[in-house]
Amino acid sequence: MALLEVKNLGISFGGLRAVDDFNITIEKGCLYGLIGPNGAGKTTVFNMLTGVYLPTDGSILLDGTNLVGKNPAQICQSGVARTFQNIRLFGKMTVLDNVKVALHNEYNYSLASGLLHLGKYKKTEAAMDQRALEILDVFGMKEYAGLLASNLPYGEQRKLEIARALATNPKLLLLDEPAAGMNPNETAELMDTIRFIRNKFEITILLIEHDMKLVTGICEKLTVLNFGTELTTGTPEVVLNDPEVITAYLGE
Amino acid sequence: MGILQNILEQFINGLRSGSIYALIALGYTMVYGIAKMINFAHGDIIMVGAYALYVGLSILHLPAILAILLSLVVCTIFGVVIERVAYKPLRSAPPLAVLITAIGVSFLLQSVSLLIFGATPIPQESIVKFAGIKIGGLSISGITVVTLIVTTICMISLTWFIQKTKMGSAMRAVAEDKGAAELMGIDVNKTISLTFAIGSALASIAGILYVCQYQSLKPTLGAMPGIKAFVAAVLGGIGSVPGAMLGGIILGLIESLSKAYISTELSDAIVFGILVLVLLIKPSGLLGKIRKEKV
Amino acid sequence: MKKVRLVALGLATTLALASLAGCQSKSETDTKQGTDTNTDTSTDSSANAGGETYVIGGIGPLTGDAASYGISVKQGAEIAIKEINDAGGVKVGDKTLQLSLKFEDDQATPDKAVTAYNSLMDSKMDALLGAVTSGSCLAVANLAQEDDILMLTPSGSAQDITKNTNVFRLCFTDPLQGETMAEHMITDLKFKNVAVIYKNSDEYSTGVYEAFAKKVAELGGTITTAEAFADGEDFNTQLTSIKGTDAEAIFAPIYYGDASHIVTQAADLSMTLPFFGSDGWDGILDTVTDKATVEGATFLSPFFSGDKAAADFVTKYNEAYKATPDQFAADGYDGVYVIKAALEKAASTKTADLVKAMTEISVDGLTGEKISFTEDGEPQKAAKFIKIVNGEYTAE
Amino acid sequence: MKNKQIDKQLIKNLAIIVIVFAAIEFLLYGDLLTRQFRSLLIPVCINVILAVSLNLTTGFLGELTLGHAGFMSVGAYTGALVTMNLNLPMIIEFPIALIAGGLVASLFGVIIGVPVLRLRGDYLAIVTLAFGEIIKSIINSLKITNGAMGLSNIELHGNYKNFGYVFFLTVITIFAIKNMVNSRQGRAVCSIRDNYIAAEAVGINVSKFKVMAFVVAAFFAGIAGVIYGHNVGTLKPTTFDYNKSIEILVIVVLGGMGSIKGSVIAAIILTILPEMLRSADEFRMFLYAVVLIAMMIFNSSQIKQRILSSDIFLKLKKTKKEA
Repeated sequence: MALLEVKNLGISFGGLRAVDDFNITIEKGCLYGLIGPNGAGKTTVFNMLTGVYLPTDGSILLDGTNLVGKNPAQICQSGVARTFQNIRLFGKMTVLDNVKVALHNEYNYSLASGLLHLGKYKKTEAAMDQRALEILDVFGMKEYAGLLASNLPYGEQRKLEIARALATNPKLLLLDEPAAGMNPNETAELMDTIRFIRNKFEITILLIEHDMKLVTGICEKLTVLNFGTELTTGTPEVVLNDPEVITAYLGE
Repeated sequence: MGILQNILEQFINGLRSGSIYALIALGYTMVYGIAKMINFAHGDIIMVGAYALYVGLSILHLPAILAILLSLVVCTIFGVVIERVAYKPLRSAPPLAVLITAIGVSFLLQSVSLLIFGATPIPQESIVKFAGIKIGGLSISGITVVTLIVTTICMISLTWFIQKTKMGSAMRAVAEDKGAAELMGIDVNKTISLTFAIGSALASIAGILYVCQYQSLKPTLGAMPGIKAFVAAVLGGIGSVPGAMLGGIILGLIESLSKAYISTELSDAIVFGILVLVLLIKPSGLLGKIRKEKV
Repeated sequence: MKKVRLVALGLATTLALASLAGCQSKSETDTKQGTDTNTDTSTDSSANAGGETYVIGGIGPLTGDAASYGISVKQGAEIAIKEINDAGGVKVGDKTLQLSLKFEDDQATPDKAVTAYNSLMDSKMDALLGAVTSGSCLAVANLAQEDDILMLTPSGSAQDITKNTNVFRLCFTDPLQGETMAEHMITDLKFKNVAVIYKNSDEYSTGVYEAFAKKVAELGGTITTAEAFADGEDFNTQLTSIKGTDAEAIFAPIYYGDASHIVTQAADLSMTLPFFGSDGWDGILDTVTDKATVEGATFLSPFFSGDKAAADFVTKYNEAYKATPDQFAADGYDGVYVIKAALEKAASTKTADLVKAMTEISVDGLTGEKISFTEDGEPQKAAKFIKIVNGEYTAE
Repeated sequence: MKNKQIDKQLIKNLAIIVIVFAAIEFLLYGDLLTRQFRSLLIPVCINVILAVSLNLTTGFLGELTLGHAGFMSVGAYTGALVTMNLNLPMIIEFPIALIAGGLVASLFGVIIGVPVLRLRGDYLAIVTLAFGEIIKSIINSLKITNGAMGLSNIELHGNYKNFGYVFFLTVITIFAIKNMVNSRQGRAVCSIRDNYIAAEAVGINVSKFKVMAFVVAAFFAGIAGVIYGHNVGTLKPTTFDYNKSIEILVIVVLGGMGSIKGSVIAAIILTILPEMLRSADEFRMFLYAVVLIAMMIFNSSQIKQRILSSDIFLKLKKTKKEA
């Protein structure tokens, strides 16, 4: 069974049909790319998948359970995590705390022990610290743990966002333009990391990206979106040689 | 006297206080809309305007028109100077820091006026000599009519100024994005000064009409109307000029009608309760635009 | 870095304050040393009262919305102190004392009144003339008892203030005013239906109103409507509501600031009902723009600035402060003279003697002739009805 | 290793607390304090509690709150009514009053939590202001609170004679809020402040933690109210108007949003400062206003300086590296 099954997904803003009849099926463990020209509605799809927008019609099934109508926090708890196109870190918190916020639902203790630092507090916090540092280590960011997130360099901020998303222990990870603003070296490094986390954490990844080198380098399957509708779906070689796709990108 | 007439009279009472709230709310909303700060000292600029009128009329014995001019000029200067000295150094500071500074300015103005004029209320005759209109058994006092007209004129010309003039579009640009406006060659400092100048001039008009309506002055006179007008501006949708007018009038009406027909003791609770309800149903006020954050 | 600076600033402030406070009390004691012939070693105030000056403390609002009341009391008291000192001081037993006034601001809030009181204790206060407002009086009354200090409130009118034996008051209580006015309106003037406007956020106004309402009902009258207000200057709604009833008169137990708005707006609404007020109305002629609007209004007041007896005080007050004194000023003035009389009668500065003397004295003051006090701390003096006739206060 | 560090910090903090407490008790029992100072001890503690708790909603949750005095008044009245009606020894009835005051205030925290879910920023600020005014207006017209005349003769369980007790409560409050900020609940609250969309996206139930912040803050404000009532001995509704809320907000902002240490220091300074200015009489308010404005401007210019110095710092670092 596919991990994610999206059927006939559509949304209208006022009279404008932003996304229409969008279908996508992602198998477990797949590294899937969602591409398309600017304004095609890629981020809108992400927003519907994560509950930021409520779709006007269609269904989203994750492992067989419907996600439509759940709020973002609930969707995250059912196993979908994401990063943002415009980075959204908790800027006034440390790098470590950014990750620990994402561990919130996995490690629990009551408000009373939070206020008094008694009971399960010490043990749980220690476990959280350890887990968070483990995740940071994957991204080679362990040394930054004590820094404020807003003081990180740009590339590190993008990586932290991915680390934070991973910390929620997702089945499906949505990456919104992970390589935006990175130089070729950084992008190459990022590609390795993405592949690595897919294997290490056994997750499925759906990403939006404009950098074709990254897309062709790591994606196993692609869907192209244009003017809110699906243009084509297939392997990178097939899709990128499709004349319709080339027209959509380059214009008539 | 019939019940209907009583209701109508209470309605007019509501218009009377509501139109003053509306006028003050205009200034609030204008400064908020453009400089993005809640100018808590706005109510005290009204007080400055009221005292300036009093000085002009009763101490310098100026003719009414010159006293009005004096009040306008004094308030405008106060507005600009306060902005330059107290708010400008904080332009990059968090909004709350500016808010607290505004509260400091409010204390400052009150205490200075207390030092100069004392705490005892000073009586000041109205300069509106218009007797009012009578429709059947109903009478609407002159000052109510004048206040309503002046408020409407202010609202219309303010809307016109912001929408149609070059300075107005500069203001809108600054409101949208200070950085971008600067890159487009707009002098942000000048524009914000102008905003404060206009906002304070509006406060001065409110102060003048306030004196004419209530005929007495004290250093804290601006505090309560200031808060009420702030509520009115939020009710109408802060940042919206017609919203401020609407919010002010509605606030006045609710206040008057709830005092008259529900309970004078609980009228404050009712007014604020309705405000909370309106915001729950329409979180950005009656005419405010919802700004949803782009994800 | 910043935090360190903040801490340093905090420490510096604290130190500066401590040294200030230290200096103050030191110099205070210096002036008193040597002249202290009293052998009483108890820690109460009388221990250092044998010196040259007798410190009267005052507490009242000097800033904030109620500032004018506190300022009036302070200024009235200052005039009395000057008169007494110029005349050579107060003869207590075989000593002659100079009086001095130390007046602290409480912004009419109880918590500030407590710190004001303690600050006065640091200044070696011997007797307290205050507080001006009821809430503050209630907050300091127990402290004054603990410290064994004579407390005389010039204007705190809430019933409970005087329950301690060392506390006296110069003004009428709220209930007394309400009852007196009810009798005057229903029994003397034969009104049947009256309307009330009162300030429900104010303990004084509410206190007078409640007693008034009770008495009116007892006397067979009707209160057509009781309109409350909490704040603000707009009374049109309340007045319009009153207009809709068959009230023959309006009773407004409030202060003159609010009252001036009410009478002005009533005139605007072409209302001709006669107004009746409590002692807070004194001073209203100076705060209305058109004296015709208050014509015929009657209020209760112990003080009448038009009295011959007051002429000298009014002139002095006018010279010093460029204003006509109101009842609060007269209360402050009388308060000082009452304390002086008690000191002379007791021939001692011990609080127990003073408290005893308080019930034995009789003072001819501005707020009443032959003012005396009961053991409960209440004043015995005649109330005056003041009516505004031809734009002047007239004693009825 | 990290745990050891935390423990060290804890021991240091405890040491500071014990020293401060011992010093004040010494001054108090040695009769070395002036009366004015003595009467300021409790107000300082009350303001510290208020400021630290307001910091939770304003500094850590990031929502401007103008109705903190409302929670305080609810606590004050509840506490006062408890001790006035229970004629038990202080040692029993005062804790009951404190808990009751805190709980009822936090109940109001839940009520105000409802609009908090839908509103943000200035709109929320005005709703909290409205909420405070509604509470004041209702207390003013209720029989049980004795309306405008208020309550008087409340037993003075919270005055300087019981300073140890109040000091203990203050320390508890500071620790509780500080602990909360360093717990999963506190991190959730801070993440909402920094970016509520991202907070939602990592599975934080934003509504729950917003309300939780208000409830916890209200609880401690309620406790501060109970102490207030039992220190002054009288209560009237007008004490808890929006000016009181602003007064607390000023402390929080001046101390630095999200800085508990700052709140404590600012609460001490701003409680003592107006009293220091007593001798200035009519000029006191004027001076207070000038000092307030100057401090705000100075604070932000210091931030500027810090950015400047950090630039130099960076350059220095760079040159070092190059060398």
